[in-house]
Amino acid sequence: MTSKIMPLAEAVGRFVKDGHTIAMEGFTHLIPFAAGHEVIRQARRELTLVRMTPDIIYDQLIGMGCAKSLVFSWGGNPGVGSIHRFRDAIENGWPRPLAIQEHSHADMAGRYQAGASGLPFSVLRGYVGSDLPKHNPNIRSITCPFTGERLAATPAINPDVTVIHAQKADREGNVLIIGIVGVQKEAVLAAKAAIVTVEEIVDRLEAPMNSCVLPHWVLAAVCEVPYGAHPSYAHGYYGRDNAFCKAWDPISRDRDTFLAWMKEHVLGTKDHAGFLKSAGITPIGRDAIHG
Amino acid sequence: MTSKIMPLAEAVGRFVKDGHTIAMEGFTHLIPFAAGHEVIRQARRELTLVRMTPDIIYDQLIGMGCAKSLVFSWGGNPGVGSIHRFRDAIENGWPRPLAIQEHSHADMAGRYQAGASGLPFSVLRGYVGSDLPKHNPNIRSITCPFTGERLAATPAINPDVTVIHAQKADREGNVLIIGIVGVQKEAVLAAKAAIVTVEEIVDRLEAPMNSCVLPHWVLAAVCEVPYGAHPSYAHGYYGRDNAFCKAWDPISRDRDTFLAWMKEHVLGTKDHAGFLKSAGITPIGRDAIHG
Amino acid sequence: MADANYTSTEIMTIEAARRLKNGTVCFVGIGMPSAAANLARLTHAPEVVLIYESGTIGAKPRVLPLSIGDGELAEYADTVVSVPEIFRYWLQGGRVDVGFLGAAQVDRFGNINTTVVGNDYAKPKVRLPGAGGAPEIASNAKETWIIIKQSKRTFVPKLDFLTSVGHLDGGDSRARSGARGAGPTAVITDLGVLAPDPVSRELTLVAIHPGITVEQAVASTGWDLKVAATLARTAPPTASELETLRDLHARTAKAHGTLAME
Amino acid sequence: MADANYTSTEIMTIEAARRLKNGTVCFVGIGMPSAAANLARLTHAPEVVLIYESGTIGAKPRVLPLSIGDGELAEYADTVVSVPEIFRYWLQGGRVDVGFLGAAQVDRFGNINTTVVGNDYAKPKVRLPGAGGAPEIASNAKETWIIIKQSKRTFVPKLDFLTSVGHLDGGDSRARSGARGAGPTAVITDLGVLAPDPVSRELTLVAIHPGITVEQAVASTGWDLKVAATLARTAPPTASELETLRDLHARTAKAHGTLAME
Repeated sequence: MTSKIMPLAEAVGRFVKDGHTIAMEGFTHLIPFAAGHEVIRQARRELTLVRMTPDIIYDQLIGMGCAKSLVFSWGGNPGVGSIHRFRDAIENGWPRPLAIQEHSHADMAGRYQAGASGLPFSVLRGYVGSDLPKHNPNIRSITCPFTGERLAATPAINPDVTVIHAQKADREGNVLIIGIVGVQKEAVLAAKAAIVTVEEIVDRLEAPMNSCVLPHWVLAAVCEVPYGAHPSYAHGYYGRDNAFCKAWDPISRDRDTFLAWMKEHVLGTKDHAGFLKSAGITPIGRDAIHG
Repeated sequence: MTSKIMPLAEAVGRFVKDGHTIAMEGFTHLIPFAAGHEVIRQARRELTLVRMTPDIIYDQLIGMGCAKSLVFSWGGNPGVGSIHRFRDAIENGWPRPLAIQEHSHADMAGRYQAGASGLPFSVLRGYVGSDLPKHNPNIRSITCPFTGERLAATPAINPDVTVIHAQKADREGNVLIIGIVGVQKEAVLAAKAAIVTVEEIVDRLEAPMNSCVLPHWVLAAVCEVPYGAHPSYAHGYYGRDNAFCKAWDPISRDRDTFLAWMKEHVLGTKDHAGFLKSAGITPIGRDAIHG
Repeated sequence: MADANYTSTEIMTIEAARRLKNGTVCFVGIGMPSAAANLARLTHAPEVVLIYESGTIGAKPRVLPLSIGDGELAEYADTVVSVPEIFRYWLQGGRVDVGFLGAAQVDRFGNINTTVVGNDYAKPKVRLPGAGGAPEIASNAKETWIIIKQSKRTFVPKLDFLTSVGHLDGGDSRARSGARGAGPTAVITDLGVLAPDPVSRELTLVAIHPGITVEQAVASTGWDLKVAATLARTAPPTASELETLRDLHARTAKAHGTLAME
Repeated sequence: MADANYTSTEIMTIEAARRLKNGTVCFVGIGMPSAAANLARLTHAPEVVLIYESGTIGAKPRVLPLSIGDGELAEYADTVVSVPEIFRYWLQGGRVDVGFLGAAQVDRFGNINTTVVGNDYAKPKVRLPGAGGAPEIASNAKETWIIIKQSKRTFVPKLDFLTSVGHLDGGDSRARSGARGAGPTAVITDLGVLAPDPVSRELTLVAIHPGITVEQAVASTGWDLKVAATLARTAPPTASELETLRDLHARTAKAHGTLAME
């Protein structure tokens, strides 16, 4: 079998195409920042971006004009405030109008589950009394054939490509995720192709028996990208860079400041190591933290 | 808070009532044999028994007349052959007629999931072309509100009591399951009350972060019953007693032999330790096996 | 603030914490709900069960999480499950006693807006973060509590957007809607506590914090606020409550101020 | 058996094993499918991915499991997931290349009965174990293989009960039914191999094992068996195949004969 292990630039180049539906997942933990930057570097356009919690990386993708639409359930910079490029796109259509399809977390999680499960739709007890269904034609209802109850139904999500970050992979490309696992397994299994960036590639995965493992044969590409989740965190490797998250707020408030920062640190560098160096980021190493 | 830790006889006495719907789960691993014996000892009647894989313990419950009906997807003595009391009940109505509601594994698993999820029904791509829906009015169909596809729909399972066996609990009653976890978490969370027998109660659970843990507050009772899964196995504690499973075949073929065996070893003993001694069973201790 | 010994945020957090009983299963929103829930755990309710939507069950963070998915939550949890599981098996499965929420706006029936400010959804004046877990917390927990600073900006006569259901249009409209649970049973603010009228379900001021007047509460409400016939007065923070809360915030600031694992 | 050097079960198992390609994802039934799949893994297909319905993914048992959920399967798996997950995400999710099944009865279109013998479901002559995972394996795997000893008792003109779908009524009836995947592409027996006719989908004898005659196969079939124009002859077991299979069975017997962890 050909190896799934390849450089990130190659993975994005091969699998992420203009017009694709792309999900980058990671629930505050293990957010695939390095991969998002690579999509920006390779100037993908007309993307439909899917993510439960669009935060800084989606702010950057939106602000750089990669996205035509966004499917989400909560958009913000956790613990800090708004994401300004997201707001500017919705409120003012800059740099281009952004169509939104808005759900709740429970529903987004269920939609990924349906996608992973080969089902066309998901059922939930949700949205009771909420205005969200009025603005989202994908939130419909379904009647239980046994009790007659009406429940919400929404379509499965099956991204063209799902991108996640994980702690480690072995040399075959089997991936282990530890800690807050979010919706990553579902997002990967729902996708037509999945790219996983990892902190390190190891000889033996040493996965506990019932842990979250993604076998290599469900993945399209596995890329070793240390600190690839910065400024989010990788449990057991490094903590979240709260200072960066706070510093992002003023950078992203102003269009020109934002563009200058992205040009210098993302477009102006060739990979994640270059980005970290350019942006003056020194993540806390694994020795300094517990995990 | 009052402790959930109590003797098995007390747990069965308090929570398992005549006429209840009872699920005892464990997918070849961790089958709650000791608890099943206690239900037989306490002579519960008119039970609706639910289990994906009715095997020897359900053979015993059925043969002893505890059950009026059975909801299942595969009935047999794994690696050995038929379960004869189950067959005798279905084929000949002995000791009493047994109504059956028959599903597939995928469906039973989904029905428990719906029960655990607070949903009234489960959806699956199942039973295509099969005769099972003709004989089970609980297998219906539902139409996807997005694609128009027809899929199978079945009602949630919400047992009055679910009974499982696990490796260990801590003194608060938090339970850890390791290895083949089957449908146990779903069966417990779907139930109105759950009884868990465990190999041992320990000071600290030492559960890996993403392992299968059932917190004490979702359980009704936790009972320390060493070798409570015999003749099935408990990963890390003892292996399956294949000799017993093979020996069960001739014991259970004949009604009188079966009754005599049950009277001597189950009805004639007061607890699981007594049963093991009476039946001459010496499970392989944890030192003798890996895992 | 009448008493210089504590802030309005502190009394709000402390009063919310006091209401959490030991052993209660609480689905905790980030921010003020999380501060109150952890204060309860560190004071009178050591066995309160805290669930965060990131999948952490029985979380016992040493410092307050900055995000809903901080490593701190996982590190000291009884177990960590997936996000689909937390919503399906634990919230929708009916395992949550109290859903503890923040809000940008509430109306007189405890309905919540966290979506947009301005009445054109497609072209909002302010785009808020959105629903997150709240719509299903609000409709599946056995009851919900809302913690919010009270002002005419937050306590509005009509929501710009109904994100998460409270008592809907009042009366029995919530029950008829198919929502489960009792809905908002308490709204804890920096001025006092509101609870729904047993019949109309309109939020009624039932307690005020020390040094706060009814007039202040009325003036900080965007509708004609009803006041209970017998109004309770919140007990001032005890020295121990204040010390525990401040220690927690100090530890939190120290941890989050650095790049260390929070 | 024409050749005393191996049994009919051995050639059946070996011929089934040969068909499994390296890297194929195989959802494995217990018994003969498991023996064949593990033989493939121990010979030409070390990277075949074996999934058992007990939730073990990438199982690499050292001895054959006696049950579908032996500890052996978990111990040497890439990962162990729940039973709901294995059916939802992995089988129904479309991740399985080959569903490898046993059967009590098959008909000329590869439909399977594992439910009852006798045509009264409510009062069966013989109550069989039932469906297990087979109905959804048969309708969700990219293709299915059936391994079964061939006789008039097992190869029946009409099933007493259709448990798991094959090519249904032949022709395009399977495709129209909503079943996914190609259905049964091979039925491996102790006499030879059958494959569906490309148009009618009727099972056709395409290969016979060494020493077996077409007449034997016809005589062991409960319908008028079609025979391919060019009939292949199965290659006899190699010494290495036989030795590997027998070693596996010997290890298995040794392990299962004791009370040790199998």
